Amino acid sequence: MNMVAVNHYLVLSAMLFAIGAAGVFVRRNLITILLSIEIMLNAVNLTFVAFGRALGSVDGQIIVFFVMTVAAAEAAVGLAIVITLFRHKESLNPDSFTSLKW
Amino acid sequence: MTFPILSSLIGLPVLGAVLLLFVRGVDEEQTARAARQIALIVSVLVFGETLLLWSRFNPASADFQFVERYAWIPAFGISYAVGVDGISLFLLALTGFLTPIALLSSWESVHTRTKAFCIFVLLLESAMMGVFVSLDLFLFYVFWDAMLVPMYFLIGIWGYERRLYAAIKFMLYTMAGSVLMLLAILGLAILHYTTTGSYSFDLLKLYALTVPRPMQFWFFLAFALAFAIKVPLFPFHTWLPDAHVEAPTAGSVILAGVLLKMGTYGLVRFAFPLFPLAAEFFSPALALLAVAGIIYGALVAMVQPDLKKLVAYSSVSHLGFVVLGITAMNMQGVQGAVYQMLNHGVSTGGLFLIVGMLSDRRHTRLISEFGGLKKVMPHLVAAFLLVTLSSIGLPGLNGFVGEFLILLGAFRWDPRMAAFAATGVILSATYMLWMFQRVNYGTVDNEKNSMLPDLRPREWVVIVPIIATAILMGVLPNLFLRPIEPSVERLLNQIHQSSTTRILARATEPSALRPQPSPIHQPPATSAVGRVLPPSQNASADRRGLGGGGLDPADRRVRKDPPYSSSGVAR
Amino acid sequence: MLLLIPVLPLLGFLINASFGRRISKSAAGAVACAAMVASFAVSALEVWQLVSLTEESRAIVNHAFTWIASGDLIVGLTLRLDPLSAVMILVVTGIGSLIHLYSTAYMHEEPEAEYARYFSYLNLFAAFMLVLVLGSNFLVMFVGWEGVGLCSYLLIGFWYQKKSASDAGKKAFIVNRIGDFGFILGVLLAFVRFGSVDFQEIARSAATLSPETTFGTVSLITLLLFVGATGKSAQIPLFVWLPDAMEGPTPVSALIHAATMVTAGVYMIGRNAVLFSHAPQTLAIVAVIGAATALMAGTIGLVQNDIKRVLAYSTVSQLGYMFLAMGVGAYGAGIFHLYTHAFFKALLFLGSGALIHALHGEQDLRHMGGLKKNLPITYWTFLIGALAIAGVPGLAGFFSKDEILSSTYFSGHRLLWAVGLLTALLTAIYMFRLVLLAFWGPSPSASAAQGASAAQGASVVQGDHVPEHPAPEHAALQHPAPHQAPQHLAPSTRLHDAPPAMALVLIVLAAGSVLAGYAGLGGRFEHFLEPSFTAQVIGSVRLPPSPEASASANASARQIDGGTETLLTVTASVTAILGILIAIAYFLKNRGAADALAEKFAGLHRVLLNKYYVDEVYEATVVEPIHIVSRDGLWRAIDARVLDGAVNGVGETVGGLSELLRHVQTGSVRAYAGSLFFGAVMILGYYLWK
Amino acid sequence: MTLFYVFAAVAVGTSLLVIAQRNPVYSVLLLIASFGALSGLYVLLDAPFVAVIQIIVYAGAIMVLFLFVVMLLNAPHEDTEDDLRVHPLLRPGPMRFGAVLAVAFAVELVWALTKAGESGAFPGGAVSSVAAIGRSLFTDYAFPFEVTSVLILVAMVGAVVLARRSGAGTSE
Amino acid sequence: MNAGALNAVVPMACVTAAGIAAMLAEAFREPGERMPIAGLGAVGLVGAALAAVLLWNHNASSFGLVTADNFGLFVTMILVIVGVLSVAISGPTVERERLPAGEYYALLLFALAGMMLMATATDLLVMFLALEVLSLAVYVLTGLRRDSPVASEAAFKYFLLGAFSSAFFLYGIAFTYGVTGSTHLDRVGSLIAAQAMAPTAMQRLAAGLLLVGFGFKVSAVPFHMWTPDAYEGAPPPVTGFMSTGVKAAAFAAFVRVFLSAFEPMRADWGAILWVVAAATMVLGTVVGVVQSSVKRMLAYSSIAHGGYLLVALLAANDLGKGAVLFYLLAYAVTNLGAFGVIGLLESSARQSPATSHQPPQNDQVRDYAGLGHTHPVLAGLMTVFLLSLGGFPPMAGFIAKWYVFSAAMKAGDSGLAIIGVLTSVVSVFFYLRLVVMMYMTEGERPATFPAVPRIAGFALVVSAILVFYLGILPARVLDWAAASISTIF
Repeated sequence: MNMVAVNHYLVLSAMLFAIGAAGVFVRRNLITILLSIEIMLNAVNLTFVAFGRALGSVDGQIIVFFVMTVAAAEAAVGLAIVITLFRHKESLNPDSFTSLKW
Repeated sequence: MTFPILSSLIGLPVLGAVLLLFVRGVDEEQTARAARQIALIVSVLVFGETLLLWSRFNPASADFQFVERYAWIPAFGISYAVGVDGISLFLLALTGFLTPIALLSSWESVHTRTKAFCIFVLLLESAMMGVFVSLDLFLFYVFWDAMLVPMYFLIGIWGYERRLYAAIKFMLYTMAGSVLMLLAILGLAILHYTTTGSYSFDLLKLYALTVPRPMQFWFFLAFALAFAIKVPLFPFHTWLPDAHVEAPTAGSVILAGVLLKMGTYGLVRFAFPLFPLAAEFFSPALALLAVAGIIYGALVAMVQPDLKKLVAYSSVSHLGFVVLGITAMNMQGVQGAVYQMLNHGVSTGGLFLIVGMLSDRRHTRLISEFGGLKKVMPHLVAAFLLVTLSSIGLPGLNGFVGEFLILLGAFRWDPRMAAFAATGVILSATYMLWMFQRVNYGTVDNEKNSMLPDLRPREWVVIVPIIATAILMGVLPNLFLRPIEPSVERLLNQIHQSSTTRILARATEPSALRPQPSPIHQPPATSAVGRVLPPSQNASADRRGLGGGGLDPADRRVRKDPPYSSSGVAR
Repeated sequence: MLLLIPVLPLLGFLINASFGRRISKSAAGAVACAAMVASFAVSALEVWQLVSLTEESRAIVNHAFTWIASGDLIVGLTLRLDPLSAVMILVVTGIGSLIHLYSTAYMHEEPEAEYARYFSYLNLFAAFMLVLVLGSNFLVMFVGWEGVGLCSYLLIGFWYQKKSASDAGKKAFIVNRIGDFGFILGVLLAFVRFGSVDFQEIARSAATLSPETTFGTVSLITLLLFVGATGKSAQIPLFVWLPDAMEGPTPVSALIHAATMVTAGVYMIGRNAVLFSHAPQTLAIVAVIGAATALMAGTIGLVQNDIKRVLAYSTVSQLGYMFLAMGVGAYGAGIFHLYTHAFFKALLFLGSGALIHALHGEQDLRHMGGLKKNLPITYWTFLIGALAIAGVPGLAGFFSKDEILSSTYFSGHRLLWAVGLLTALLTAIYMFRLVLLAFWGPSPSASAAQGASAAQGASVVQGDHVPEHPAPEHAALQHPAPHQAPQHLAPSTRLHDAPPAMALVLIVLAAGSVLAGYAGLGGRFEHFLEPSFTAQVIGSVRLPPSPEASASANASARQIDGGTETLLTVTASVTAILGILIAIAYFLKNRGAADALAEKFAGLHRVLLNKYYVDEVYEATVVEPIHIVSRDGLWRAIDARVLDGAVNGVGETVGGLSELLRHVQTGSVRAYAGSLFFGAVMILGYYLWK
Repeated sequence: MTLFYVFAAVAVGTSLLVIAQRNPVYSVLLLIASFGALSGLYVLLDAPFVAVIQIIVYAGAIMVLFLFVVMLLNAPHEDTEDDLRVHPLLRPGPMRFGAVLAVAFAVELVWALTKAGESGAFPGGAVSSVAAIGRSLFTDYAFPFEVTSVLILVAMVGAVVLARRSGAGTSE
Repeated sequence: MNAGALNAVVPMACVTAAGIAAMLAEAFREPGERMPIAGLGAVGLVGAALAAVLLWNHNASSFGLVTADNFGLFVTMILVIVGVLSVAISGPTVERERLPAGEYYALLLFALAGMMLMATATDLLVMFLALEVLSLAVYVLTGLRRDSPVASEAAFKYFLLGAFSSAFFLYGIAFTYGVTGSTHLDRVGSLIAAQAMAPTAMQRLAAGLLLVGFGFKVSAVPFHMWTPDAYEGAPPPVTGFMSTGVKAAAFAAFVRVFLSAFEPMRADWGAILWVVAAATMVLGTVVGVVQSSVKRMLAYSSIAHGGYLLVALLAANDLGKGAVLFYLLAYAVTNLGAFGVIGLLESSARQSPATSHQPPQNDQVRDYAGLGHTHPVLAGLMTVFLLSLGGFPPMAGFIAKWYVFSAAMKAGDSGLAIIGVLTSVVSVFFYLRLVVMMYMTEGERPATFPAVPRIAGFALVVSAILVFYLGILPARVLDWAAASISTIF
């Protein structure tokens, strides 16, 4: 019934992963960068599910469940850090935080 | 269980240093005084122990004596193995001898952080002792590296103006050389593992190892680099003038007197016997560098305006002799080299002491600042003269015996090397006497020099032992040479046997075994290319001190095997 | 017992060196003299013993202890007395004692500490010299060899506050070291070749060889040894130090730089006669160098104005004679001349010392004259010395010179003989120029002030005869007004002849200069020495001397042709007398002629006055270049720039790289992520490409 | 089949728009759309449970959190005037470099994945019942499940500690 | 499931429990009441240590996901030491910076639990979760000085890059799962071994992406760039903690994954790691040379030390694995000591807005001038730690480096060994710069350093003693290290 091969899903997830990775670079907004990382995690989730389906096991789906937990935790901590950061400089531009260098 | 005398040589200074940590007087001054006295007592005790060691040393035996061996890191075959043979015996005594003198020499000139100073000197002594008694390569390396730290502090804290530069240069330069040696040591241990199934850093076991030829070359280079920097062999010497000049007197004395010997000692103890084939291959190049160093050091010393620098460059020149003797790899060469190590320790140590006395008085080391000192300080100048003469190798004083033996050894190997090296005899007289003249003769032109005090009692105590030793070693060299000889003999046997057997094993054509008379005035080629693979016994026979070049073969009588080539101590 | 001979002076040295400052001058002098005299006594005793031995076993060996033993090199501190060293120790201790005695008076104006120092050095010298001649092997000899060099250095630079003196001392030492360079190499080669450094063993080994027809190992050994001899005995090309050595006190010049130390080279060749006999090529070189040195030094001596320098060049010249003798194989003749020369040259130097002493430091001949009346003892003894050295028949120099010349002639080196003869002529001329200028003619006291200023002027122009300042002058140096020296020449100053100690010595030496030559009558001297020039006895078995060696050794003894022999003797005598006459003609009768001659050959005169510019040439070709290359080339360029630059360069490179790389760390988190991502892309790229 | 492409196109398109947006609010909303498309894909992959929690947890909870923070911070639009002050390496050039890297990365992955010629088709029996997942989660994966509790605890503590108002969090 | 099945997780359970207890203690604390919260942590850590000792040689396994083999237990012990020392040296900083003590210690303990889990996990998923636990905790610890913009920036950078790299790591797990159908290292290993001859592209992707993830955690070049910034911004005890603890956990997992599961593919990743290791050593030391901030300098030094560990890992022989363990231990003791000294010296960094861009005081190398006079003991301890880091005998650092280079030599990789020894010479330069400052330079101003609290001082002395112990009598520890690797590889 489903004629789409695993590879298609994998390619799709690869593209999503790359888009997420690119997002870290092209945007100068901390929130968007965090979102990009969420895209990357989702791309990985897709891979897991696709592999799980291909392997005929539930492990893939369960791993996705854990990944989502991790993503949530990361988001929580990340956003908290963004908030503290914002309090110091009223800016969400990552490039305005460069006092640590060299 | 007998008293572990060698361990106590290492341990006693450390104990002294630890004791010093807890010395605390009412005020700075009292602390300093107590620290000095304790350190002096400890170092004198250590010296006494070295003398005891000497008296109990069996001079007829070639083997390591007073050996102590405890497993340290058994999984890697690392043991705490110490022992002493004729080669190291006197280096220990020298270390023990110079340390109290160095301490005394700084009795008044070091007035800041005296306690720390004493601690570092004692730690340094311990490490130096360790280097000379180690029979385990790992242990050796530990002491070798550990010794850098106290020396670094001695230069860096109590040195002169550019002390930081000098200290760091000393440290990094020496380290850079020695780390590669560490790798070579590791390589040896691993080779031992692959051939026997167990790791070992034990020198005697590694001696017995057959190291493949290419490996020998790399390992030898690594060892030789480390030692060449330490010696220092031209052109690796540039750390030395800086370190010498900037170090406090005690530092210079120990640096020149003992530390430099570690390089040459390393060559004799490790680099050559461990890698005989490579040693054979590289020794002409080393000798060339040594000879270059003899001449170069002397020439550069000649034009130095700074007394300490002059002495430092003279060290380059003198140590060149030592290396030359070692590369000759025959009895006189090596024995002379060992002897010259001691001489240099005494003479150059003495020179640094004298220079230290002058700079303590005048706070300058520039030759041009002095002049006419003989009028002002006749005793000091007399001492200066004797030390100078000892340094330039006047017969009857210590320097001559070593230099002559080295030249003889080198001459038997390659007369041309000896001829060039002998020019050092001329040059050393030139620069030393010129310096001596400018400092001590003439009229007192500089007002500041006119009221300088002559030798103080403490300085008498410092300089008299040096001079007495110089004379003793010049008049009764056999006292020292006799215990050295069996060990050198064993060493030479080891090197030549292993290289000869391997050469024989490799040489398949019978022609290679036929001894070929060397043509008159045509010594065996000494260029690296020419001596790549000495194909015949002839070449190795030459190395055994049978007199290579310049001789017609008619007179077989004197070319019969010298005693040390026929029967050796079975290992 | 033999050991006592050098040890006694050594004891003297130790006493004076340790306590010299605390004892009186007379005590110090007494100690030194006593040590020497005792040594002389022991020497005499030992020699007496030696002579009483049979001719075959005439050697006394005293092995003290094994000095150096390393493998097959075993060197004992062994002293050996044989005829050759017997002659030498007698000369050294005998003349040495006399000069010690002389010095007690000569150096009397020195302060106590300096006085003791002087005598301690002198004693030390004697000790080393005795070690040199008694040493039975090269190394022990070398101890003495270098030791006397050291003492020479110390004594030349005795007045260390004077730069010229300390310069001269240093120069002497360094030039000697150049010779030692050859000497050591020679010893090394000898050891490698013969397996020993012992003279006897080497001689025995060498005796079995046939002389080298081509330049072989033995030739090389001997040549290298000879290089050492040229240094010690001031031969071409290493003679330059000896004239400068006159900076030392005059007795030192007499002892070290005339009678004993400088002859060490000759002695060394004599000691190794067997070896040298096997190297005819080297012998030829020795002879040529000797003759050339003799001639050259004679020509220079002709025009020098400093009395001590004339004597110094004369010494060089006479040493050349000795080498000529050695070179033609007439070892006995050479040693004979050494022995006679010791007397008359010591006499001449001490005489000149008395002269200088009397004149309070004046050494310039041009400011002397007419002194024979004021200084009769000095004059007469000096005259005897001059006659002796000139080779006037009946005096010591005649016998030995005649031996040398005839040996040279008979050895077939006719040209060398001619040169020798010419040198003899020159010797007579310059010696009598000296005598005449100093003791005859008008006294310059009337124009002393002018003379002083002229001396200054001359020194500026010629730079070679700066008035030297021996003892009295030196004493003045230590007082506030050092530069008033010329005033001592004021006419009011009383001239007084040598004090008794000095006079006595002069007289003894004068007697010696007359009589010493008779020891050689009938070849007795050579015959006595002969065993030393052949491979020696071991026990009672005597190796046959190699025919060539004995042939050359006996060359002079054998009466090849009695007529020719006589003719040669006559020629030599005539030459000596001719020389004296020429000197009288030019320097007594017609001084203007001499000056005119100098004018006429102004160029030559200048060259001679400046000693062929040898010092200048050495300075320009060796000393300066080495100095410049060392300072600007090796030290400042190679050491500081290249080698140290490379070392520091490594550090700087690391530092620079560090500075460069740290700026990659921009602080921007996106750049950091970029780095991470880049790493990921590269890793995957590598993986997939692979 | 078609659905796959539709969902895929939506996912890629919205994701691209997420990173193309200057306004973070739009980005968040677009990302929710993207997650919806993913959820559809999960359904296609016989993973309805994941599809549901994707909507509930991800889109519903996490994204709302984001939105909340955006609102809280009154997130400004990306400011461009900062560009002038920053280091040359941070100018658009490096940004493009990042994009290029991303493209390269995608190309590498896609090349590797397509080259790997593994069986394209999915095997038959899909195990996707919630019961199976639940059973597995609380037996085989019980321990990881417990670990996540610590994880969440840490995140909670961390978020609280960090985001607390200044001065309130001191030990006093 | 019997009770024994839980054995393997007991150490981390102890630590977690301690963390929770610390949190609760803080929550129920009356304002102003002093409470030994750090002591609670210490108790938990001691419990973990006891558990580890009891589990030694038992090879206990829980859930099939966590295996308390000797390897893991050795790392656990290292982590316990790291934990104890970190707790001990944290006191002054926590007090001075007025950090929330309960949360601070709780997070520290949670991070430790995560690290222990990471070291003992035999399943990639668990490993990932553990990684996240420790990472999140450390991110927060880094940014705990909320009023310091520098700390927030550091936390943010660390977090962002960490999350970014986690994605790569996770993606790697995904491919591993896809290739092998499991996240269990055993099964992954056996499947990869079956295809070792011709690894598929996906296998390679998996290995490569995992390398990126680990590379980040061990701060290998070019994944290192967060390190200096995060280390500089974090409070010194935290820096010490993460430079040692995180590194230990990450390397343990790294070794476990790459030397067991992915071992068959070593030919592939070996070459990559070679370059990475070389670059890491070189860059870490070279850039360290010009640093003027002490913490930053030690951060670069930490990068370099990561490089040496990579060398050991790359050698992949018995020596290499043992070397990793020993090195981690030696480095942990030494570096924590150094950061302890720094923490004691760093004066309050509370800044007014005007000075908010200034780095913390007493962090510059020149601030240490004259320390040898004013605080001889602290300076002496610091010297010991620095010399150990530089690899001088007879200190732990020397033995550690020696072990690493033996491994490399045994593996025939003299190239890396040469780079390693040469860079360690260069590194000596910058360690010595600090020594020069302390002893050979006079301070411009009278250095005012706070007094040393007893516990922290004691911890430093203990560290120094350990440094010497490991340097002089390493045999026993070396044997343990060797024994612990033999159980799993």
